Amino acid sequence: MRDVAIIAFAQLPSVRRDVTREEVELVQPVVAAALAQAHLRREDVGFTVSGSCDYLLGRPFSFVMALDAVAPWPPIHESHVEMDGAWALWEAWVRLQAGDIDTALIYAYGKSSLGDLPEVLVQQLDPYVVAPLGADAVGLAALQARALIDAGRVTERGLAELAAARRRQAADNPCAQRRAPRSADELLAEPYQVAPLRAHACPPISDGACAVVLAAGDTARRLVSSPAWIRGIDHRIEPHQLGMRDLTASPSTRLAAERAGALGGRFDLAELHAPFAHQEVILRDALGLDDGVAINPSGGALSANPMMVAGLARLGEAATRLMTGQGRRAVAHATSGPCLQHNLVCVLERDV
Amino acid sequence: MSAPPDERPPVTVLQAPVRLDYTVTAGHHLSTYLRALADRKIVGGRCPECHKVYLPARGACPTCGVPADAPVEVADQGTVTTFCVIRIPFDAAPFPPPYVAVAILLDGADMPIFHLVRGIEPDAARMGMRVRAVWVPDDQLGPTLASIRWFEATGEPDAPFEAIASHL
Amino acid sequence: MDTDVLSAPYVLEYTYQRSTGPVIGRFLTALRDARLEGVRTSAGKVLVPPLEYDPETGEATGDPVEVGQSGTVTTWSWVHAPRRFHPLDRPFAWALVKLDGADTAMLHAVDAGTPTVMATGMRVTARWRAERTGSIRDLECFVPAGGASR
Amino acid sequence: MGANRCAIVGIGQTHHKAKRQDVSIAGLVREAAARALADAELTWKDIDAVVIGKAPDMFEGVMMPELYLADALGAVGKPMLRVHTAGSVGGSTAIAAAHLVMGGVHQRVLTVAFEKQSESDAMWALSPKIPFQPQLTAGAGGYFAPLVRAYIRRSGAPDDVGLQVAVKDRLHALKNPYAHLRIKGIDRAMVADSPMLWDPIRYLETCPSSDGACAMVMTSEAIAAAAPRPPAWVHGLSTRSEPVVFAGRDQVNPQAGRDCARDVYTQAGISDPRRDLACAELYVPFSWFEPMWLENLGFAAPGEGWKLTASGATALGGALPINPSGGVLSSNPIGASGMLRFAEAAMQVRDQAGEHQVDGARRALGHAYGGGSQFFAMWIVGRDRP
Repeated sequence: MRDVAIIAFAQLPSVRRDVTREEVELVQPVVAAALAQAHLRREDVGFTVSGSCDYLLGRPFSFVMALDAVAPWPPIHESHVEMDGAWALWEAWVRLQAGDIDTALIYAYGKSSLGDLPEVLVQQLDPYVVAPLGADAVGLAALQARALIDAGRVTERGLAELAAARRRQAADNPCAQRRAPRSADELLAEPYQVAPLRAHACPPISDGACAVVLAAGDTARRLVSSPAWIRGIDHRIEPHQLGMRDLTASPSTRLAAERAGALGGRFDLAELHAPFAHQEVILRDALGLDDGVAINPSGGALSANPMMVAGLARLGEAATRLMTGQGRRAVAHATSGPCLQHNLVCVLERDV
Repeated sequence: MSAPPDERPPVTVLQAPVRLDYTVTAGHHLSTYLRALADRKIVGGRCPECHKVYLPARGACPTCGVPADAPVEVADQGTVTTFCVIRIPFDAAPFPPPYVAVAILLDGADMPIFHLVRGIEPDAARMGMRVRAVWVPDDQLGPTLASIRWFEATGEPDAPFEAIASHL
Repeated sequence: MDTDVLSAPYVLEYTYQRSTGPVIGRFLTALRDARLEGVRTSAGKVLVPPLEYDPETGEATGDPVEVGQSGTVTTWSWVHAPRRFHPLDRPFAWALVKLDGADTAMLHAVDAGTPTVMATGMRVTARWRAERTGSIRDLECFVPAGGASR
Repeated sequence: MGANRCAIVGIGQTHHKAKRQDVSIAGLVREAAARALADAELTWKDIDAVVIGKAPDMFEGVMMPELYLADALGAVGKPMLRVHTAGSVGGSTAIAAAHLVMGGVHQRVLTVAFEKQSESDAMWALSPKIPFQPQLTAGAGGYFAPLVRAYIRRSGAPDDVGLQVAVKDRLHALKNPYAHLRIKGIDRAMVADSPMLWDPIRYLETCPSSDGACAMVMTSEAIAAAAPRPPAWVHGLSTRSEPVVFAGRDQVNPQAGRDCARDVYTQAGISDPRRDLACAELYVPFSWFEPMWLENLGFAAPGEGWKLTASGATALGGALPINPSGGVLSSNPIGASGMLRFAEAAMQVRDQAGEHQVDGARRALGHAYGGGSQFFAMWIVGRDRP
């Protein structure tokens, strides 16, 4: 495989509701900032690809107007996935493997505040026998949390302690949304959203955007001093119906990790896209991460969860930490679908 | 507990009602444009790099990538660049067909807006036709493009094709 | 909130006409008859609800299999404040229920009154609507076996 | 182009109809995918990755349907990607899949594109009433009719060229058993007498609304060596996008289309597309777009596209058959329409097109566009290994 690296990452601070900015205005500043970090002019980008979802905004073709943020003139080589931006990054990484272009720009945006996100996410489910039940994402995640508790792998207090730790880490991340420190005891005093999940074990609803620049080989070395090299990247999907899966495990994460070369190695840090606290436990186990790995130093998706952005942001957060010398090797993960149906794993490394 | 089998034909179609409630926001630039319409003004934004005037102002100039939002008021009259006569009934249609939907390059703007022309026979619509806005009465003005009821012919001579050729 | 910014409600509303295909159609027809059916895969597993294609092999699934009206809760969650589109308008449980004779679990609601009644491994049984149209909601919910039925 | 060659070894499509009420969404995509696998003589287990495309999710009311369709496409345990680039998506999806092979990432890739428009109503799904967004047009026709008028004005074309395309593509469709519209006795008078919808576009000059799917299996050169039938080889492929509106934008002859065509011609070593290509499948949803795209793609000089159409050269049997399958005017499952163009081009060079085969076709162009004539995806496929 050709050497490809993340060389820039920019994101907006996630907020519960951003009313002043339309999609294009969410994207324009992060694209401008990422290109500036990469020392690239927009006309020098070889391939552009974005991730977003019409249903968050309730209208078709929402990605069309957002494209203005990259000023695609003269016309650009471009694609769009109706997925989290992490999969847009995968498409870009694949595109760079062909060898004829050296740089790619990836951006993602999500404005969950316009609709009622739990209701919107019902539309993701099997349209014949599940969506008509109105099974919302928190209710389904709570089934998974219960299964994990029943299996003795986590407790409600454990989830609160995990959430409290993420808040402490998020305090250092100006883009995180939940930054106020809370003790586990305070968090345990919250009422249930859907038992056994309290608010702290569920993600916030966020508006946000982020952008990443990839570059290959010598181009990456020329543009920035410490590229975060993608040593492996892979993703795998599982059956859709929850009743056909072992909800306490993530075999697709495990398989993607194996293909990406993430099993058995040493990592300094991990950015795991675990919107629900218990999912972090499942992912940590699937990836075989031990206590020596700093998990979600950014605060993770429990601290900010802009839909279609949060997965790409995990890759960007991990890369940024390597590029700024906070570690040499990282694993980043993104998820899609109910209860971790579809998982992407990326191994990042900086030159010593 | 089982009921006796049904005499109805087997199920082949599932009615699946969906209702999602959103609160749509217009964003800063679109809101500014719409609020100006309530004052019978058409206000766009100029790009600091290419100097083109967009209606409404843009968070990103589509060709330059920087905000195109230096406020500029443009005229409420302009030139029809192209049009189509809609002869098909349509749920969101403002009038029974036929009616004329036009792209209008307002004087002072660099990209057309879409609206309707009334007061002419559909067959009399022309590219290059000069038109002006017909505003609703003061008490019906609001932050919406509907503050302009439609456009009507000014009676001026048509603009030459060259004037609109680069806006098609 | 920026008061300069206009906002307005917007409702995205539509009734989709979903052609079901033979496998899902047969399941919905059985529900209308207050029966629960699954399908058998080539490996002999019974999938409930039925899938047209076996996730394990990608192959088309086989014959329909009627399964029991009762089953075992494999996991559950408790909804304190039902939403407008939920199956029940009072607090209830979401549960994955492995019906007797099935190899996979089905998602539905359990009308248990209080979460203290709920437990993984508990037995539940189907409660049907009187008016049935051929929908997963013809099965109103499950109830704890031997009690709590209205 | 990539370091690795990409071969199309399996092609499948559904019978396209206004309402495929006999199948679920899964059943529809499955039908095309199973045919593509059968053509390649491969099984679900042989596939390494799945790339799926479709237009807006609101057509079917299923958000991110790849999640629900993973089971039906044998994708469990595999990578799955969902592409959406408006009307060009079928082409963009095939290109994303081809890059998986060309980048050496996977060896056997299944790509599928679909739309099941009968689940809802295209007019509703494309033009919901959204606050602050003016609704003065009526669906896609209301958007594109002014562009057609501008083309007629600019080129001086006689106003019956659109009729000619509408008849020609429907005559081609009569040779294609999968086509949705197969209008017996179609002729110029029938089109001319059909209702004017979005003047100057008549009813029979527009595409239908269809349920349908298309699928292809693409493999590396090593795998293609064992393929049961001759593959189509990718000789060139690319995309170009430009903004939907900007001051001075030429929407009739968009630069993105011209640039994309130039890119694929360069990759394929083509200097004169009219001479070097046996036929082309162009995304023509309204009849007048044939002459418009002939100019945009360099088959004719600006202002001359209608002359090529009027000469009869673009009919089967002519010098440059355009849309031998019957095109989008005869079948339009929106999300699949672009992939159908790509697949038909591949069928032609595989000598697989049956009654609508162009004799001896060695190289063909597949073309798709979307949005406000702003997203373009194209490939050139050939009988010979590049």
